[in-house]
Amino acid sequence: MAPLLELQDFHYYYGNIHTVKGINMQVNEGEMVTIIGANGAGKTTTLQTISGLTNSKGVRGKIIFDGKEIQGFHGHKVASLGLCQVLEGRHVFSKLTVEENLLTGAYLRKDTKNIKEDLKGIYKRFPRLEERRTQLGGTLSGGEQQMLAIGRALINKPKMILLDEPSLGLAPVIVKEVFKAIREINSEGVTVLFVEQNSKIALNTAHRGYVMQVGEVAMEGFCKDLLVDEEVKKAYLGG
Amino acid sequence: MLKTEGVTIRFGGLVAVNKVSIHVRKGQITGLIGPNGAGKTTFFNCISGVYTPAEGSVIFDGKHVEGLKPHKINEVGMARTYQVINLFRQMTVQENIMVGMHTRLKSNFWSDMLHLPSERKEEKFVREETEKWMEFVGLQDMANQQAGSLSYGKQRLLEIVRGLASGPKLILLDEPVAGMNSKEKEEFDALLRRILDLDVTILMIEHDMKLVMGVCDYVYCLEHGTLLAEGVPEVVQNHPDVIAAYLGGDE
Amino acid sequence: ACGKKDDKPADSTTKAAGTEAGKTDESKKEEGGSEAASGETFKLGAFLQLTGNNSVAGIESKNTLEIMIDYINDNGGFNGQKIELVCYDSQGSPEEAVKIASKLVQNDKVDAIVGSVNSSEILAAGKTINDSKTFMMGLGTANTWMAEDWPYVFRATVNNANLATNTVDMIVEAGFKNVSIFNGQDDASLSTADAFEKICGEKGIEVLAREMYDVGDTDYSAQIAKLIKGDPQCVYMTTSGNDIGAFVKQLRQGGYKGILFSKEIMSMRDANIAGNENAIYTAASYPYVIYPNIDACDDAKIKEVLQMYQDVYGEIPTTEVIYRVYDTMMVMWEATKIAGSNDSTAIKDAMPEVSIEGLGGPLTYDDGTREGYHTSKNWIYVGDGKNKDFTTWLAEDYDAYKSATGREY
Amino acid sequence: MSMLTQLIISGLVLGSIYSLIAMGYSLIYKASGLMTFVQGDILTIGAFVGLTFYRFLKLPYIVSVLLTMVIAFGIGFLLEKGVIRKLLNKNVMAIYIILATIAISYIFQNGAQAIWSSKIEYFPSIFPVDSVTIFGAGVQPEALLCLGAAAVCMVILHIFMTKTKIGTSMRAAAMDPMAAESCGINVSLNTGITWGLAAGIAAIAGIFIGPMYGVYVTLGATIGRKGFSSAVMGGYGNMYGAMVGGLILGLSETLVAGYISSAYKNMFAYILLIVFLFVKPTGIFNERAIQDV
Amino acid sequence: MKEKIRSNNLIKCLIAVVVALLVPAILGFSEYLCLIACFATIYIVAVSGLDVLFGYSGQISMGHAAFYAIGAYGAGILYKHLGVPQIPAMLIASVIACGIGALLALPASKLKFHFLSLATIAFGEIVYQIASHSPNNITGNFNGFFTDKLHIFGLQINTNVKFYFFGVLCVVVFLIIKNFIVKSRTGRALIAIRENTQAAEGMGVNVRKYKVIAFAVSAFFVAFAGGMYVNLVGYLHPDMYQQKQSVLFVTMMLFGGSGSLTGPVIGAVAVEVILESLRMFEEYQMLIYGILLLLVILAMPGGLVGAAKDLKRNILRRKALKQAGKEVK
Ligand SMILES: Nc1ncnc2c1ncn2[C@@H]1O[C@H](COP(=O)(O)OP(=O)(O)OP(=O)(O)O)[C@@H](O)[C@H]1O
Ligand SMILES: Nc1ncnc2c1ncn2[C@@H]1O[C@H](COP(=O)(O)OP(=O)(O)OP(=O)(O)O)[C@@H](O)[C@H]1O
Ligand SMILES: [Mg+2]
Ligand SMILES: [Mg+2]
Repeated sequence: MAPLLELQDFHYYYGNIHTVKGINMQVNEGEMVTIIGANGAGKTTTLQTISGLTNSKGVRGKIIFDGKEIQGFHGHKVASLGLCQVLEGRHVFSKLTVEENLLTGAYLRKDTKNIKEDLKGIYKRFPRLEERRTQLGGTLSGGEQQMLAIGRALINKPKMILLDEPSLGLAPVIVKEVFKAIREINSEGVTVLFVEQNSKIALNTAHRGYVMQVGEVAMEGFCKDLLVDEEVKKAYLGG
Repeated sequence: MLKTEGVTIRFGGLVAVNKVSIHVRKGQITGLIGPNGAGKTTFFNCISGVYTPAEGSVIFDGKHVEGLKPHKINEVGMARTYQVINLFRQMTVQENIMVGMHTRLKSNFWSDMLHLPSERKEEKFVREETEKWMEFVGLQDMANQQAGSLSYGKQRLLEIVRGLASGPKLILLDEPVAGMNSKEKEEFDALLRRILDLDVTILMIEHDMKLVMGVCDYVYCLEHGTLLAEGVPEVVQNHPDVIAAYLGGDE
Repeated sequence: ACGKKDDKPADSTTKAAGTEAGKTDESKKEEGGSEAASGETFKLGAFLQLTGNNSVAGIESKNTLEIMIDYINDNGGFNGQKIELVCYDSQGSPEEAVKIASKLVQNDKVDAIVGSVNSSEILAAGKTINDSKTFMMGLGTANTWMAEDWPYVFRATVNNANLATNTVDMIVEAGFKNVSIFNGQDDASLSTADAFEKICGEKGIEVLAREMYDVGDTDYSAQIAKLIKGDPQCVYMTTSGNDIGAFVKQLRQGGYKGILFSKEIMSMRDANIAGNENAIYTAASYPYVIYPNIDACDDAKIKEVLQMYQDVYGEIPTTEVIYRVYDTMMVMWEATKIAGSNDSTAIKDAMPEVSIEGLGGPLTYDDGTREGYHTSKNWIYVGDGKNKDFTTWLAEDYDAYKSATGREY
Repeated sequence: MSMLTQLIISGLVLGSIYSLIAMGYSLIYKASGLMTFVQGDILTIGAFVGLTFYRFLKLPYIVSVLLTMVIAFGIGFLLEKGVIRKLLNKNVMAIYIILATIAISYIFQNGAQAIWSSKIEYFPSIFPVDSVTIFGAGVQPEALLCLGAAAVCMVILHIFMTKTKIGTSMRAAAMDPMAAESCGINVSLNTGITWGLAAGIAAIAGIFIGPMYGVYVTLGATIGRKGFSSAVMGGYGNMYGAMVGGLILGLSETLVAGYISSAYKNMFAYILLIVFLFVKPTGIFNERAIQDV
Repeated sequence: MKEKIRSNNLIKCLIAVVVALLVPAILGFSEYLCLIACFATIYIVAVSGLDVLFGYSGQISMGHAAFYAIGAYGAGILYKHLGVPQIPAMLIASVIACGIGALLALPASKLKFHFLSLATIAFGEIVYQIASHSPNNITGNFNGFFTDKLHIFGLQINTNVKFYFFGVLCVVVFLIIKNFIVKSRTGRALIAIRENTQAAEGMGVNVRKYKVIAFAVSAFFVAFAGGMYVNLVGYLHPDMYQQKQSVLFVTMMLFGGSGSLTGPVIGAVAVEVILESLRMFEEYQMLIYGILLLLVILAMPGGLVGAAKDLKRNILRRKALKQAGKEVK
């Protein structure tokens, strides 16, 4: 089976800074894959470039999604292909209510009638959001914002969802909840690629993992193998 | 060293912090934990002068400091870092630390404008001092890089050392290891101890329980703006309310 | 629309030269032309506001200057020297005027300067020009800059303060006892209104109200409400640029039917903005008037000048600056002839002897004021772009006006 | 008729013109967080284009209005695409965008002069009567058109921005362009439309006031600035605020001129604005905090 | 190493000053070209002042023509009506402007970008209105205000060439002052405020105080430039202090590049020269200027100095790309 998302010899430059230095990566349909790695390894850059959110001038190499080359596409174009991203640091619309935030996520959908249904589905998954549906996004707590950001991506019924550090700044109990949600989403057939600093939880959640180091893929493999790898243990799992 | 008594902060109808009293002892690391939206950052903002408490008092070194402007708070000996990194992105690493030393310097506008000898002497001192701080966290090779171009972890370090450069007695750290990986967190552990060695007391918000349990001498847990539990780490960790509200059950 | 110089037919100026005005000057040309037939040119500098709020006057001035220069060059130039125009846009800014004056005098080394229509620019530039002993003729009508002690600066346009006196005489002639004043705040409008108010005091005309507006204002209803509150027998207005039409329109809408006296002549274009009916009964003292088209012009000489302009630019100008520029150039020409030299000081010294017939009456400089016009005519706008002699109108139509409006004084 | 009625009515009319311009500013701010200096000049261009269709090409009035709006929309849209978006993509300081709009304002003003000349042009009225009487005060029918248009625009724009999907997405794009893009919103197209709409409204104002004041190249310069002040007074970004701000400014101008002094009316207008900024910077409608420290 | 850089800079500065002093000779002592050079010195002082405000403390002003007016009218009136000698009159007027700037900044420094720019526009309009409707006609209102040419200690500065040397002196003094201010504790505080107000406050910077200082300093610079103007031209008119003038200051600053010593200098000179050389286009001058300005903004956001930096960076990037290309192969 062809991979749903594939990066071929992918580079990224911020001006003259070479941040991603030729990586190859595949995510198969229905899979859940994680990228781990130190700060500044280029994980966010990679995800955002896939989604078309970085300046397309710096992109080299190929990004293939669903059989289409999408490098250099605008973000909204990528989103319309069914590839949605939950941004690092949540990025909820601070002056829109929770419900408006979610509806904005459904911007691309033409089937207005079914949106109501799906909204209910989101609320069922995150009851907290339903309680706060008229509250402004900016006044939610960090965990609630993360849920909102995930919900906003899900309502677009994507084929694949990218998450950038979903556990950032969340209380342990919420981290657990969020990862439970991610697993559920994946089990419902959505392909997932996520970046995570908390390597332990990441490797325990995903099927396969990539380890990035200063712009390059240092290692890849099934999570159960990575979890026991000595080097990974030493560098990312903390003894 | 730092004591708050019944601090309350309201945003409109919302009570973000409700009658919180804590006590930070000199030479210790005190931790502040709690679920998202519990009011930890708001409480920090209140101590550091961003907000004025609606009720209650903040006592630092025996003096009431509630209601003082943030820059005054810095002058009395408290420095802080932010949950979202708040560096002067276009300034170099060195200049960031120099700004950190602002309150320790005596030169005023006139001596600056006229470039008086006293000001020149002080500038020299500033430069030497800055070197020292950069070495303290290992940033000396990046002295002339723009702060915004540093990696996330380095930015965190710079933010902390910028706070330290003002010569505080107490430093407030808001989620200092958020976004760091396990190895970096371990290194950070050591840094905290070196800060203590400088005679700087630490009050820290953190979600990483491993770090909190490892380094903190005393922990407070907030929930919905009220104090849920306090005590040495082990006590708080095993507190049933804290487990329910914050840590979650084991899987 | 203003840069039509290029597509000017080659023979247009020759045609103009063949007209009567050209012929009458033919004889004089012979005398001066024989003397200095060198290949050198006479550099005429000009600074005019060509962009911005009041630029139409500047642009039409420039157009007329070009026509007049062609005309004079075809008729021998200044003492045999061809005139060459160096013109810059002063943008209505005194600072630009200072720079341009310096550029003209020191860089371009012009032989004489024709100045701006805007008095503020002349005030700014005048000292530099006068100090450099360059002969200059201003195109503005304010009394302010001529009050400076600048012996090299002359003009062949009217002096608004004198016109204000004439206007008060018109008011007396019509039998009015009181007036309200509405003025703009550029220096020409302001100083004219000041002069008018003073003369009213002297002649026993009561000023009931005085209101003002700023450049850029479009709504005058508050001022109008105050102006007509005491129901003045007439209103005097000193507006500048494009503002007269909108003001008259709003004034009439406010219900005022009295006679309006103006610093400026009402043109067809302004009357259109005001609404033709509204513009009627606008009176002014001015040496000449503006015509809606050439056929409407009943003054042979002016007709010829307008014809020259139309031949080149396809339409007649909308402002009376064409007359100002024509008179200015004619006076300069005459002065160079009398001086027999194109040296600024010589021209200056020859000025008192200049005495020619301008488009609006005799132009003489023998009284030491450096002013050319000492007389004016009185007009009233009667619709369709026509202005009528005020005294005639008083005799023929005043009664009809009174019974139509019920305003008897 | 008392002088007060007259002043109030003319103040409202003047205010409604300011309001129309103010709404354009607010719209742009709300949808892209930017500030522009070209609204006034687009008003001028709108008046000239309308004049060209109506008087020179002799098209029916309605057709002229619609064509002008379409052209103005195009100008606004292209402006965003060709200049603003280019600069935003380069991550320039906000001030450079303002400066760019100033440069465009030079180009429009001087370009209009190059095309239509600096003469004042007469814009024939579409109404058979010159003036209608309300409460004893004479008002030009075009003025009522302005007032009506302002009210209609206000309601439509407010509903558009707060109740429709596109409106919400525009606001979202202004808050966080990257997140909006990731939601599939074509941020660039959206802001282009906003600038187009703002230009369209300004052009309408131009066509409506043409018959009242005549058309000339600096027609919009002062009105543009006053319109901006109005937007701020009402609460920058709020459509009702733009309307109310405009009316307040219009009324205070006429009342000051009527009861205090016409020499100082503009000074009063600006003092009022400064006082507003210092005392109640969020505007009458409390549109988001605009204080820095 | 550092000492070497410093002495290098010093040499560069000295060369710049020497070149500046040679300008009249280069221009062939043309009074007209020297007049333009004089205006350039005036604008350098003013724009450098504005740069302290915007380039360093990050506050925008679209109304600095107001301080220009205060400096010009103040110096003129003090000299003409009160008999204060010209140079002290300039200084006193600048101090007055400085005070007014500080008073304005007290409330204004709270405002965010767009609103600050609007408040300053309004302030500019108010000063313009006062200059044109002054009590007792003290400014001459729309009829303008005349004064004499500059004379210092009996030395007549009555030609543009002479004034130019005075102008260069002023530029040198003001640039040195500016340099001292921005390269000190005060300067760092200002930059910190520009970069991140919240963090600056947290680091003990009294944001309000420094914002006010920046405002006052810039008002002083600009007002002094106004004083230079009145003594150069000898004539004032309110129309010189409209918003157009403020915009010109901002344009010059941004054209050169803000937040640096050289940016405003280059910007002031470049814009002055461009405007002057477009003069031959007569009524199309401003149209061409507008187009040119727009093109420059589009091509080099960051001004000339920024563009130079970008160019340097681009060359580096090319190199990096080439290297990367090799590596891939
Ligand atoms: N806008 C930018 N301009 C210049 N360099 C940038 C920019 N954004 C990121 N970088 C640099 O690119 C490199 C990769 O950054 P990126 O954010 O992708 O890392 P990351 O792996 O996501 O790290 P983190 O775990 O901190 O989120 C870093 O060195 C960073 O400094
Ligand atoms: N300026 C404000 N206006 C209104 N509500 C606010 C404001 N600032 C914070 N809040 C609310 O106060 C509560 C406490 O927020 P705070 O940021 O202190 O939480 P926290 O404990 O730091 O959470 P986290 O761990 O996610 O950072 C939240 O519900 C938040 O929405
Ligand atoms: Mg990242
Ligand atoms: Mg927090």
